[in-house]
Amino acid sequence: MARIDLQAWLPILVLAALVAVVSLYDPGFFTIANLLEITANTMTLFLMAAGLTFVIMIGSIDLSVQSVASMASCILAVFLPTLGLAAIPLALLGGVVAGALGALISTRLRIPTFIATLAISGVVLSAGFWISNAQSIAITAEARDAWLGWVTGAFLGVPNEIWVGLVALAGLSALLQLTPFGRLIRGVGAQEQAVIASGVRVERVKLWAFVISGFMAALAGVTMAGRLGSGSPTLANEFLLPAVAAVVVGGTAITGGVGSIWRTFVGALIIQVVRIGMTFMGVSVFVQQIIFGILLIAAVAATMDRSKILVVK
Amino acid sequence: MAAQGLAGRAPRPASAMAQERRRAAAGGRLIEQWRRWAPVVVLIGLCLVIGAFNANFFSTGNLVRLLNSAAIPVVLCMGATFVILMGSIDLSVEGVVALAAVVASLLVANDVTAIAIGHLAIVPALAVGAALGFLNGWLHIRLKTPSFMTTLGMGFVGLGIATAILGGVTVRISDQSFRYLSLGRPLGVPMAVWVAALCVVVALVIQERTRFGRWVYAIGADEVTARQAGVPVERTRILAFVIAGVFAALGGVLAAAQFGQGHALIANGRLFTTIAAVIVGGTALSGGVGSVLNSVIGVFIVVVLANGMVLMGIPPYVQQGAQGLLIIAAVALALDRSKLAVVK
Amino acid sequence: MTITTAAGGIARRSFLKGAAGLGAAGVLGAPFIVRAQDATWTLANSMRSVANPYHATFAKGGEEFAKSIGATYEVLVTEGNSEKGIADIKALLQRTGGKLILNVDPNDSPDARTIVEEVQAAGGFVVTQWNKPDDLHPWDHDPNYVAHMSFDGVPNAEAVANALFAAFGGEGGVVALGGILSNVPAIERKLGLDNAIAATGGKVQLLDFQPADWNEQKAFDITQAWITRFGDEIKGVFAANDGMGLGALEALRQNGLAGTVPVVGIDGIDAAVAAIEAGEFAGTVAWDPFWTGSMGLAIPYAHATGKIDITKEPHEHREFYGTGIVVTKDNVAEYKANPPQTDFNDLWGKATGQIQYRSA
Amino acid sequence: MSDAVLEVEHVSKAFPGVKALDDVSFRVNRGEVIGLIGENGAGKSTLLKILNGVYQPDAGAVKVDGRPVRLLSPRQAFDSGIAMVFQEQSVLSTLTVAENIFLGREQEFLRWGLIDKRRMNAAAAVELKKVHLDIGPATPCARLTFAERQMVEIAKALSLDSRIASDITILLDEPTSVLESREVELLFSIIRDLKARASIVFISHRLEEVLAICDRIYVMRDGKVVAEVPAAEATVHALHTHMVGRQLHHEYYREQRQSPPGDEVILRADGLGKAGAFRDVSFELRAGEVLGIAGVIGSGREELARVLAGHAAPDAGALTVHGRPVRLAGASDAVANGIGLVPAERKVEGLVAQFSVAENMTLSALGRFASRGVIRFAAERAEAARWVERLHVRTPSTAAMTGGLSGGNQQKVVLAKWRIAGVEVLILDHPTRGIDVGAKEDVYELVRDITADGLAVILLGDTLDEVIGLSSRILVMRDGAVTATFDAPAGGKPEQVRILEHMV
Repeated sequence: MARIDLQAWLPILVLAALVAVVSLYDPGFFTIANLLEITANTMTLFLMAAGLTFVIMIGSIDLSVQSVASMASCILAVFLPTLGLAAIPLALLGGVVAGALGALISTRLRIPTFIATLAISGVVLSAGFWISNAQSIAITAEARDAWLGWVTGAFLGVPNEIWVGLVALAGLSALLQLTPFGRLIRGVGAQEQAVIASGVRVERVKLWAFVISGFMAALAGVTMAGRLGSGSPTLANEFLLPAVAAVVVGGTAITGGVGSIWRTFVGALIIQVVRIGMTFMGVSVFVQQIIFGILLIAAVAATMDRSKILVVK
Repeated sequence: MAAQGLAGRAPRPASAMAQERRRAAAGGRLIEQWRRWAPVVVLIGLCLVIGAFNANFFSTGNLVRLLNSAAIPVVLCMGATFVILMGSIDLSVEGVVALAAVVASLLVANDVTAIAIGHLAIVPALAVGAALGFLNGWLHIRLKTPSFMTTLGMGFVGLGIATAILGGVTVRISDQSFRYLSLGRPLGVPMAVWVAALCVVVALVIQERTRFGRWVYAIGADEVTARQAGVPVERTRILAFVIAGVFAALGGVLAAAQFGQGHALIANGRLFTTIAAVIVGGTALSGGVGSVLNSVIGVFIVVVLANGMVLMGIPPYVQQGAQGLLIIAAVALALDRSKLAVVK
Repeated sequence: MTITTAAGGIARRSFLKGAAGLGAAGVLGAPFIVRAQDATWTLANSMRSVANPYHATFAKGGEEFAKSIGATYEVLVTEGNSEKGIADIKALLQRTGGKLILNVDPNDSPDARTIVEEVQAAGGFVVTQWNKPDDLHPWDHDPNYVAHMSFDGVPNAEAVANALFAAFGGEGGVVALGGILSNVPAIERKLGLDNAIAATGGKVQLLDFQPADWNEQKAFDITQAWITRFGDEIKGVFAANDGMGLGALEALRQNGLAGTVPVVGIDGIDAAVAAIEAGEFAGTVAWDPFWTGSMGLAIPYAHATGKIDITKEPHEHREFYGTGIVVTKDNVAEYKANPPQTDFNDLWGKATGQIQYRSA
Repeated sequence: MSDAVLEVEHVSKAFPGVKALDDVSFRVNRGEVIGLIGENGAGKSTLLKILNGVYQPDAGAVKVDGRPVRLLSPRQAFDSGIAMVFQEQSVLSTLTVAENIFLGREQEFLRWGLIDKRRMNAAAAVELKKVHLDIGPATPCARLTFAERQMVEIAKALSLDSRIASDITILLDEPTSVLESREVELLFSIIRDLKARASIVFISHRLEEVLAICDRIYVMRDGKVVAEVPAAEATVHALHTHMVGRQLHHEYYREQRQSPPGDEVILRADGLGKAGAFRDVSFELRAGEVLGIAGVIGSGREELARVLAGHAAPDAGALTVHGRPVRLAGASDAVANGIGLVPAERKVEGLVAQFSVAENMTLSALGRFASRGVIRFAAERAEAARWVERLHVRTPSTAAMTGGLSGGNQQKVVLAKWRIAGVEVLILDHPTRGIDVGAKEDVYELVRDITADGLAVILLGDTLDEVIGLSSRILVMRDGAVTATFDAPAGGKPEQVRILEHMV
């Protein structure tokens, strides 16, 4: 396969360096318990970013993932008492519908996805408020243990969230590496006209990319609701930009074509280690945002594959 | 086999192809004409609907209030338009506005620092905007990183510095002459509206009458042709981000004057409304098409909608959805789709 | 500049030690890092962000108490993201090996349950502020869940609403700005307003209610629209917090109504108190965040050092309301003259009764 | 001092595998209109790119007014007095006429940093008068017709007149290809009265127009200047013979392997038409047949190819595949009906540079290489290996990145893609463009293999010689209409000259 050059390993090196820096400062950071803890905390961000990876890999963007996650948490919380386990697929269906809507508006009305998904996020936010009647809805402890154990519990000493994340990582990576759909995602991102000219229905590929993005955003919302024990129309606030950052910092090009799910897994961990690391290192609260901004630009500059991009807009 | 001499033949008859092409071009111009006016039509339509629901939408008082609510977004959109015209995007607007507001409020008479240099404070605030803008452009060019990510990072840096300078305290401005920038009402129209109008004029002059302005359109239309004609593409790109930074900083100064205080969250939520306004106004995200005037129309569409929804008593949580649907409708009408081979 | 050098750069101790790397910040920003003499316990306050005055004073209260006992003190911010808030707390528990006394204002009420469970598991002590699920009680998680401090949004909102009605003679229409619809304080304060309006027996009507999501820019724009819609029917403006109240006030000022149409807010930030003095605000409710910031650490510290045994304290010492001081133009001078003092040892001095639960 | 305004002396330029220019010299004197003609691939476009500063010569020099000049960018060429009027317009539609004329040269009109639009428009009006274009200098170029935009570009060239010391040479590249005869007359009258101000190099396929306007004509072939003919003595026929040189031997085009067309009609077109491009095109395409389409730019053959490949919709006429009428709404419909396009721009529409050879080859038949949703990589590798071997694709492995291969090998990957997809009709749009001479013969060999396997081919040849050599039947198109049809059986190939008569 393609020769492994530094470019491919960079995200992992960056993550290792960051963990080393924080651990140097505070050895307590580098314990199995803590590393598991941090990984578990990262999973909701990873689930949302994993879905977003497909969309960014075809050179598009999905700004509705944050509202979709919040809406999914509301659907779950509202229908869990009545429908029980069926509330989960219902919440995921909500994400699928939102994703499909974003894709159809973009392909049919030929509107850039930035604007189409920005508009959809408004519509989905309204839906979230309507479903939850504008308040956060608690999920009773029994309901949580009965149907959300796969989120809240642990297995073999590892928090279930990590298992959910690993399953998603494996599943989506297989989808990307092993299936025709995955290959077409890479193709559309690298050279869309050539894929169209080869007789492929590109609209369908884009539709599925956004459906996966919606599905994963909803899964992130359900996981979040499981962790916090409630759903709310603003549960996933401040999740959109970190999710996009996780994808790009992992090395997936914002302009499409290059990327993978494991890169996003590492990217999400990098974002989390940077944010939590700064708390660990007692970096003053006032400086954290400055460092986060600088590291974001540096990480993008480092992981970008410039060979392909002629004009960087 | 003697070939009959061709030289003697009369030039070819008027070919049908060229005539058909001419007719098609004329038809194209009609649609092109209509598309340019689509945003205005949407705005007028919106006003009529709201006016029908609530007559005093058209009262002079309300028109002045609409102008007042639109003042700061218009200033922010002037800068954002130049960047989008070149096919790039500036996500750092919230960071720059916050930092400029904080810097301005710390330098006029306030309750935190002893400094009080009055209106002079505007200059360092704009300088801060220019500096962040320059960093946006310079890093984007030097590191060849997409403007989406570069400006996103710079936005966080701006917010961070604003929070760091204040250490959580909110600066209350006591210099009433500085606050005249927002409270003053020459000829019955709030000062902020005059400032915004001045910004539109300045932006128009920049767009129409300066080399930079024409080069922005050239780069947005076809960067390769522009470069071959000798247009300094890198310098123009960086200057566009600097100008966007200065306008955003002026927006920050106006916000500080409006609320009589400066703090890091003053620009919360302005980013997506600014970009949505520029796009709804008819400026294409891919660059080359649109103008600062389109963006002014875009701002009024967004502001009138928000104002109208309150006037019509639309339930609170439906408003977000209504704004989303309007954005789709306005952009679908205004976008010139013929030449977009691939919509990303 | 590759990422690794940037990360390496951070390791330089000097850069970290300074609370803020920036010279300017050093001058103005209070460095929130207080190094420990009493190394056993780490004290920490967690809140939404340090960029708003209410939370800044809350953080300051905690810092002053930590200084008074020479304990390590740190500040955590959620930036509005529940996940980040919880992750930071877990990280701190990990770092301090459970020796953590936490005073937390959860980003959203569901977060409180997860935080309490984490602290209890690590053996630390936690006091929650404002937001928590109704079925979560300190006495069910003895001794780690020390107490829940809140302010009864309903009666305080009712009181300040009445101050508003009094300011315009008790007759006419009012408009109301709400916080983020799904936040507990927002729901409580709306309920308080509704009760006050009901109590006037129809003399006062609610013209319109719109959420402005605690954001003064939204408050400004909505108030402008109201002035168009209702014009002089508006006799008063009720805002669920001072930030939005000030936004509304500026909108009134643009239309020459500042001072004639009274405004009320909640939180008691300096700007609101100043507006009351200027006669433009009819009232606010001062929560004294300095008190909650320090008491939320003092009580669990007292238990941790054995001065008290929290498990034996009555329920009204485990879930209690703080005193919201309704500040109006009558008592504003007196309030400013002697701002609420906080005696770190008088643990429950300002507690006013146990928290009651109403069906929301 | 010789009054040579522009001289090219012993210029050579080579690209990997092909010698584009071989010791080319020519002169343009003041006030002269020089014709430059030659078949596609004769080196004309490379020469223009050197004069326009896009390429630099490997040897020899370009002189303006006798002084050698180094041209490193189009802007430097322009400032030295060499102005290019492109085939595909470099006028920016978002700017006005005046702004296009003075793009990048606005300093002259600055007053306190602002552009004095009045003065700029006035200056532009002066130039527009020179080309008799009665259009306001402030008109946005989006509203101009092709001919009007061309006049703006010429006006832009003339604007150098009073602004630089050296004389101006205007290079017109295929200026009349999309003009109406009335517009051609207008262009010629303008060129005639420009003689006082500038010298002109007129590059065109339309030989009778070259004869009508030029003073002297250079003929290029295979990267060399083969003849310099004063227009007065020249005839179209004489020019044709210079252009054509010896007919390449039959072996080059594998003529002996040209199979007679089968009897089953695969693809039929009846009265196909598209506004502004072509109309009333009808033909039948049989298995094993190569239908060549001859025509120059503006003949409509490129647009026809795109319609047949489903990339564009026709306005009139019908297409039938195996007797069934079909409507091609997109490339996917065409491929479904067994029609594949080998595009002129391989890197844009042909293949995905980042994909491996195997991934590109199976792109159009991905369904067949997956079972239960998972790609059968072994089967894919095997199929790719088979075609790499069969088409002699020089690649380190089927896993190698396609972007790294040479032009010829990339073309073979595209052909393999369509063979694997099992198409019955292959549209070859300039299949040998940008391919070195050696690899061209491989492509010709492949065309023979394809037809031998029973596929039908529609060929838009790069050169007329190639069309004649490969095709079994030739449609000649000019200005959107089919002007003639020639049978071209092996051994009975038509003369190039007879086709040229209907083509230009």
